[in-house]
Amino acid sequence: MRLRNPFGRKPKEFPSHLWTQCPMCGEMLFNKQLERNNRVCQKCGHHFKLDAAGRIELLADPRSFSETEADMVSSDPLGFVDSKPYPERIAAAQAKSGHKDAVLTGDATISGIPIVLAVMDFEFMGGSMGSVVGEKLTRAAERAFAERKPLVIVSASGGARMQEGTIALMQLAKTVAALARLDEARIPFISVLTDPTTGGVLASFASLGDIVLAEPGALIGFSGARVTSETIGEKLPKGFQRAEFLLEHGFVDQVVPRPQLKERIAFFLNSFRIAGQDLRWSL
Amino acid sequence: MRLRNPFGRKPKEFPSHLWTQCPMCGEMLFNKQLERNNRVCQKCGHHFKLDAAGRIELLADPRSFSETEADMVSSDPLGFVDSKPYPERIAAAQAKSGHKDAVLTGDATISGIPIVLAVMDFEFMGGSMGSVVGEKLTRAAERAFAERKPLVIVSASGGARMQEGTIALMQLAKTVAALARLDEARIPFISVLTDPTTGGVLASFASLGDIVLAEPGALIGFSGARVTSETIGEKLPKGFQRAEFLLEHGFVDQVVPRPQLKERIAFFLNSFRIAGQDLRWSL
Amino acid sequence: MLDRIVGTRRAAEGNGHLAVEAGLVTDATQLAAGRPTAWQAVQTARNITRPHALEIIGRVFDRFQELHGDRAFRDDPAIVGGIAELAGRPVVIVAQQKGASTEENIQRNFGMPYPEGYRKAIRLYRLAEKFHLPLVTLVDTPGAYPGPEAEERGQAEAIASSIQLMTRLATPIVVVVLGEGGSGGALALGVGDVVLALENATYSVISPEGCAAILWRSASEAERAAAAMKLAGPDLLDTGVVDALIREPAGGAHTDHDATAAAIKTALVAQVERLARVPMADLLSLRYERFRAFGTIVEPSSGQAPAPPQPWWRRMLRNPMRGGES
Amino acid sequence: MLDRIVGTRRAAEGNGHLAVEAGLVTDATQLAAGRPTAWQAVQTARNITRPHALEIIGRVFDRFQELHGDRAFRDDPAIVGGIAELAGRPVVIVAQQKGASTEENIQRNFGMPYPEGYRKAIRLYRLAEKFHLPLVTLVDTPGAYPGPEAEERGQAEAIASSIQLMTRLATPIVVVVLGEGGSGGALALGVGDVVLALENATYSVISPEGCAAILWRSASEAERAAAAMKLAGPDLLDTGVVDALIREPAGGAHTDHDATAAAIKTALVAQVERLARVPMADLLSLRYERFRAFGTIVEPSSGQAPAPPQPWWRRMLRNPMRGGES
Ligand SMILES: [Zn+2]
Ligand SMILES: [Zn+2]
Repeated sequence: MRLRNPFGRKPKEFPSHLWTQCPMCGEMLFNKQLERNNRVCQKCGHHFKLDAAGRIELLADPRSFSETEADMVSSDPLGFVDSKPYPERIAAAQAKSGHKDAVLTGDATISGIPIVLAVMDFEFMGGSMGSVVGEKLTRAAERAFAERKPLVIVSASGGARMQEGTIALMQLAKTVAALARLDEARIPFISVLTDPTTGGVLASFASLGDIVLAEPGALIGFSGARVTSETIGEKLPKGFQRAEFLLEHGFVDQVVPRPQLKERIAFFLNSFRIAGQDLRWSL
Repeated sequence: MRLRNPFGRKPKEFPSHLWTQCPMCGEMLFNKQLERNNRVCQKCGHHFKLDAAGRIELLADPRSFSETEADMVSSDPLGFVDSKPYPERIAAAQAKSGHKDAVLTGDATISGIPIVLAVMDFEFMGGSMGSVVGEKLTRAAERAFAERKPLVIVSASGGARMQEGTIALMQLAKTVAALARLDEARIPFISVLTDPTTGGVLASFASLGDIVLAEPGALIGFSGARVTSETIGEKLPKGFQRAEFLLEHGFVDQVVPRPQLKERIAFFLNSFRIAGQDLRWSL
Repeated sequence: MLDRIVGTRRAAEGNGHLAVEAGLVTDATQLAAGRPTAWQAVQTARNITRPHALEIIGRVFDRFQELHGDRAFRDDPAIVGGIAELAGRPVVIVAQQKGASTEENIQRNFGMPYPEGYRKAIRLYRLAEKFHLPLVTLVDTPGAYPGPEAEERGQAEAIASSIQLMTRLATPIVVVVLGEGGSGGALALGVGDVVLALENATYSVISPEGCAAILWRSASEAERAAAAMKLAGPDLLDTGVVDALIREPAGGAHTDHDATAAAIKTALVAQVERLARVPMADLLSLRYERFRAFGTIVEPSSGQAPAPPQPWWRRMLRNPMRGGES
Repeated sequence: MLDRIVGTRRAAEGNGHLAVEAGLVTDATQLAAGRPTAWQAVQTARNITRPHALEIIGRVFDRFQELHGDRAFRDDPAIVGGIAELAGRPVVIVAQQKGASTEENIQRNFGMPYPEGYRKAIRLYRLAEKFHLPLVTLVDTPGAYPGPEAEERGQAEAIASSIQLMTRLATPIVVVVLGEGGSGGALALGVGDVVLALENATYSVISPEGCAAILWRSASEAERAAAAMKLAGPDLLDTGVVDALIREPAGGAHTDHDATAAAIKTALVAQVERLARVPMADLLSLRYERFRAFGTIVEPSSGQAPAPPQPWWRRMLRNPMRGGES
């Protein structure tokens, strides 16, 4: 369930205080400029991963984001130990990312439209979904339901968190059940798939958007490409499990470059909102 | 829209007063025995076409069928003339078949269950659907809706009737609209596909059964095989557009040999009926 | 049926959103004399320079955002769809897309959808219903693709399901036949509250060539078949298959895409505006009756055709805001 | 959660359809000492001679009629479904089907469904809902097929949609894990009002081999991974992933298919009978809460986990006929 690089092409990011090399075109990019450009390569358009804070800055109106469940943390239901105990892994990830777990949720506005926003962070244990991610997303959906506000979830995940075993698997049903209520209430849910969105996250809430958008080049798939490759014992086709591949196969509404993402989401939300105001139609 | 024999294999039926040769196995079959066997070859199981009267005898409980709209006939909306005028074609088909058009509808019971039954007859202008077929099927569905009785339609058709032009095409929407009401009211509709069911009939009501059954070897498809073959300019795969092909591709619930068809339909209707009686569930 | 749906000839009593004001033709006698033959209409409807769906969409709607995919197999380029604004009102659009060149025609499969195209349409219909967005469909196809892959993936099932969903979709639907209305493959986008067509569009149960091949045993009799099938605009008005025609520029729609689009826009704005004011239950009943009424039968025993639509609908549609009166 | 759903330990107050009477195990302490290790359970659950879905269906239900196809692409042999009678009551069955031989396993793709398998399941779920038929699902899969064709046809979308539909399907659902409950591919059949499992069944977020390969960087550590993931019956009871275990014959289900089926039948009859008496709105709320409750979190600011289920549901389920009292 954890992400693997599908083509054995290891991204050549050489983090320094000043420069980053683009893994696609090899360009050396000045970090400050890269950040200003929302971590999109100016030369080739390659989309670098964006952490949760950067994502919120990209999408939410300035100072509109108000985080909820900020201090929720996972316990260790199984007493799970591999090369180190699960609680140590969590502590390390918290220290590294500055967040308590792999998703931030809260209220925000997008171009003035009040929404519930959830953004995942791949830096936190590969964006894996355990109890905390499941609970926060479920509460986000339940709040959207209660307040009749659209829900926007930006996914970045290798899948379910193995260290929480079958409890992690159950988060698929838990989050989807909350979305099913949103769906019945006709409250919009927009799912944004970023690099990477795989495994249990794609096999649950991330696939169920009324509108599903993806960032260019994002790795998106059910199985890790390594598993798939072993299954067929051969090399996979070029572009396999990339955003554009999913577009062609009918699972993504649009592949949207990062600079246009916010206005695109706002357009869809506005379309749904304006129409929904005509009460005559809800017979 | 009219049926073509797909493999250029011309059925070698040599009608005489006494004998018929099976086109599959070549066996000479005594006509009376063939009729007693519901027109299924005793040797190889080949299903000969069955006319409307034979179909009713096969499915309806003895003397339970009461025909409705028996004298409805088509007018000639377009004044259509090809090698002969449309009214002359109808008159000839009426004389040949003993029916007014290509479908018989009525009330009946199947194993004691009251249903609305419609059976098409390929002998009448290739079972083509014009205004009369569309109107009778629509009324059948409307009666099933009004009386909350299951609907069973046995199809045998080359498609829409060209001689009625776009009016014939509109029968697809008309019949399907009536079925959509049945669907919303949760009244069962069982569709039986017999040799052949193609074109506009398959692209409308015949595909929409809650249960879709087909007779073995029946030709079932959207396009005449001739059209398809011309489109790709090559020979079609063996078994293309046969009932078993549709089963494999997911469009048919079961391929049911004719002797088991009645009890199979009764089983499904009973299952739906018994369950529907538990009123607690209709919240 | 025309009065009931478009409400034109009783313009004076109406609610102001009228066919005549919108430049629509609701009676074949309103058309110029010397109008084209059926076969000429077939040729015009198929003209490769005729404006196709995306060209019309770009001119009629604002801020079109295409939505892709059937969520199961493939994004079919022969059907396009998305959300856009029609004079400020968000709507869902689903359209068949032919190419303007051989290259684009190959990419678009000459406007012949695969089953996954119809399944994309179905998905977008549901989206329209869910969010109360009016649906506009643009029909322009020689027919659903008849190849073996289409059979394998259920062309007939996809068309039947699309028709079924449209018959009960709880949102207003306006259909415009832009060019060729080719059989069941067209009807899968063609079940609406109002069905309009460009003046030179055609709508037929089978292609003239196909009809000729079967009934005359010769594809070269296509011209005769076209005339016999009554597939051209004026015939479609007479039979009620379309409620009104949208006038094309003098030389045909291909001579002036902008003017064609402007006429379509005027018609769409008026119709969507009118339909959006009708209570949904009435709209669905009316849609049912619109298609229920097709057919020319004789019943010697009863001596009559099916009962005509109830009069309260007529009043309702002609003046939805005033309810039962008038 | 166990009490709430299965209502066993309060047998005396119940409505007579009780877990204990049905031979169910609802507490790991009820199991014999010296019970198998997690790895032994994995081996037993995978034993090729273990009874698979159709063998169970043939022994538990009467007059099973299989229904085929997803109505869009293909009939997937790795998922079987249909209508049958359970002690005289018609139900819909959907099950994953492994093979009992290499040959059958190749035909059944080793019980690993393609997306079209899940779409067949979805179709049958809808059929069950439409005609008020209780749904019984039988889970037995190493996981959804991970090959490239499955990716192309939307394995993730199919699983997500199947889960979504089950969460709100308006008919009672009983799930039985027969053998392997492999990840999301199992969960797509696994959202029910009651989730039962055979004693040696497993249910896990990833295969032990897969987990070992990722976390221990070696598939040979699968045994350790199996133990760490707590995927065996008693663990599943402890975590509430399953509500009760169905006892297997002494040597395991593969030693006596008849006895295994008999135990499953007893459990199913009792549970379906009980659930059929619960008002649908309550059933759906309860199903939501059942899955809503999974998760082990700490919130320093609020100092508590999510609110426990409301007590009226408990009363309701324990004695649906007497409503709010007890
Ligand atoms: Zn670059
Ligand atoms: Zn024979």
